[in-house]
Amino acid sequence: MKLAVFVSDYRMTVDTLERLKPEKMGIILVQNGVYHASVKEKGKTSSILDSSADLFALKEDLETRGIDPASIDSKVKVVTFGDVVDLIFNDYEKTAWL
Amino acid sequence: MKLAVFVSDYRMTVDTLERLKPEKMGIILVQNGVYHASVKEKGKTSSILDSSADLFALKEDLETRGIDPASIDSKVKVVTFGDVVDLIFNDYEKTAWL
Amino acid sequence: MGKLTIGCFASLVGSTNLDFAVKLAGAALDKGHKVDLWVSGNGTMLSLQDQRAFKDYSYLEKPVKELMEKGLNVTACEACAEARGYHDSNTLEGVKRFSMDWYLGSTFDADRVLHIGGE
Amino acid sequence: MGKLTIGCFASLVGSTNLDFAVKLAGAALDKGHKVDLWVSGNGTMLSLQDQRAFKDYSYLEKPVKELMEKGLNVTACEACAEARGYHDSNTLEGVKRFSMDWYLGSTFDADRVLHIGGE
Amino acid sequence: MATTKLGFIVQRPGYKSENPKLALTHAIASQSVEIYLDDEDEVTCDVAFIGDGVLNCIKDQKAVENYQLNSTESHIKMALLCDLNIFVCKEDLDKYGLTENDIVLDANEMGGDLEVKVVPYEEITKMMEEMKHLLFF
Amino acid sequence: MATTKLGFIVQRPGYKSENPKLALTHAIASQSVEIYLDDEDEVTCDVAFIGDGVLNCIKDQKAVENYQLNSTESHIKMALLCDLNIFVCKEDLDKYGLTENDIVLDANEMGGDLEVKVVPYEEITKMMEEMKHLLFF
Repeated sequence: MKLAVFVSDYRMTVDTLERLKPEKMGIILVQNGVYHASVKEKGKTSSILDSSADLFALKEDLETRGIDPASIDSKVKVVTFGDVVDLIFNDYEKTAWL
Repeated sequence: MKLAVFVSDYRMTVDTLERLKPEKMGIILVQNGVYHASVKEKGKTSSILDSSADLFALKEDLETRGIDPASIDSKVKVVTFGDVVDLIFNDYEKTAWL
Repeated sequence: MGKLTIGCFASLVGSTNLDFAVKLAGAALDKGHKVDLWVSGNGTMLSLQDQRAFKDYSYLEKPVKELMEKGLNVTACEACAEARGYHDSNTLEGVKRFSMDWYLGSTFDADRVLHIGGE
Repeated sequence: MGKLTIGCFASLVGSTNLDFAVKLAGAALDKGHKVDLWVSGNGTMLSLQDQRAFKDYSYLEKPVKELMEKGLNVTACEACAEARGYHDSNTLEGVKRFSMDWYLGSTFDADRVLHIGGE
Repeated sequence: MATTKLGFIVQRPGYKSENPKLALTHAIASQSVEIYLDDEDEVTCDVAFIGDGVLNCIKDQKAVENYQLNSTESHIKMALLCDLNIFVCKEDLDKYGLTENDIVLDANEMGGDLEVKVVPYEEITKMMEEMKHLLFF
Repeated sequence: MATTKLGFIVQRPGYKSENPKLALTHAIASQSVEIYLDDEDEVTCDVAFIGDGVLNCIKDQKAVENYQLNSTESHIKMALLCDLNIFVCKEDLDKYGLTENDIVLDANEMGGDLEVKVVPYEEITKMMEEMKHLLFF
């Protein structure tokens, strides 16, 4: 299965993400999920960035929170709403909003 | 300060509770917060039960979730809505809903 | 006897935040306290008239009306309500609508304030 | 070109869940996809007519109307709406109201489904 | 004739938000979806409780008595009556020290035959693979 | 003449729920509360950002551009213009590696004099002790 997972929170209250083991996974950081791409706690980046999944963060949601898209972790690709549509249709088969 | 703290979630997304150091504290478990009084994870009770605060859990919210009030941890006193009113007015001066 | 001001901001019908606020208000009134209830944010949905009673959804119109008869003072944040399409014309009878300063005014002489924020 | 069915359940005005759903729907329509948007739970607040535009609150009535002109199909859960006091008579023009089976029906021939649940 | 399979995954406890309940009511709505479909086409729904979502399955929920609200328990029973597959993750029950004695298992008293399936997480992964679309609550 | 002091504590990031914004708009409403009070009585509001709440203070929030929504940043500036005390927990900024350069500090461009106070958590504890009522967001 090819799965696009949307992460919309910074503090996650579910442990689903680490349990999903699809053949191909993309993690799309949206809303407060975008902090995973930019914020370090005590110098450490979010454990989500250690994932082997392809990582994306929504430009609009970064900017809304005062985060310069150019400043985020290099593992994460900045995407627009249009890009998200293409990811959903072209690169993955199913979606999960955690 | 005498503070009554309401905990309404099982997975807390804030670290405020452990940082509050009032002279006197009561923790009132309500809504999904009542799981702290009853659920063990891998045999371990919730760390909230290690607090030196006085602990209370709302009877109605225990029952709603299928938890027998008689079965909860002995550190936690079962209270009704009426008891909560008395706690707020008689035992504490300020409240915090986390 | 004292005065309790409750503010309820987070509000999901079907969650129990508004239910909790209403039940606590009832318990405080029963003990002879004066109670002000301020609903803001999505909590303003409490103020819309003509909600239908289903057993699958919280139905607070009836208990709120009963508590208002016992003296419960309910006020909804006017801007929060208007933004959602709740207007004067479709507000539950007896519920007042004011600006946010009403809530602060209510806390002035309150003995206790319970602010239900959360998420 | 495909069909995308979006379901939006959690909805806080002022959060960006409904905003996100509406913007994603717009982006998909712009790329020539067909889009169904199902709002249930508190998401049904999208369907109430006559919401006032303030810069402090999400104001989706206008963008939703524009997207409906471009073909966006918006349906609100009838029971969820009724429970909140949103009736046929105060539903935003163009928004349909059906039972929950409509959402499942929409997924039948959808190429992709994005279900926005969460909290 | 075609079938679209939906997988509903409930990962949070109930009552805080409506979502766990709405997962069940939407899944149950598959019983009447044919009015939107051609003859013999159908949409089926499997429901899985994982993580803290398994707390929804604890039995004897007194939601009507305390909040005049139908319990999640009653919705699980209704789903069983409609012959929906309901999976509960065994590892997560174990984590909480919950057994089959503690959870809703059947709707026998309402005349239902189907039982809740307590299964290893691996089976739920398999279910997710088989579904056309996934809906996480 | 009496004063009731309220302490607003913002402990979560913005935009997910309206609450951080409503904390500020309610605190700002202290400017007009006198219509409900006797002469010379007043209600004052101090606002403190702690924990993940400090993320609300990051500057250059483009919420209007992206969501046609006033930013939390603009509300913080408005609160400063109204001479409200705004505290930001220094330990939490440090935890995130944020400095005063990264956050909203003043509303100079709108003619405000007051600045955000970056203070140790201990000062925020002291503020909480002094307030008559606390409101956590």
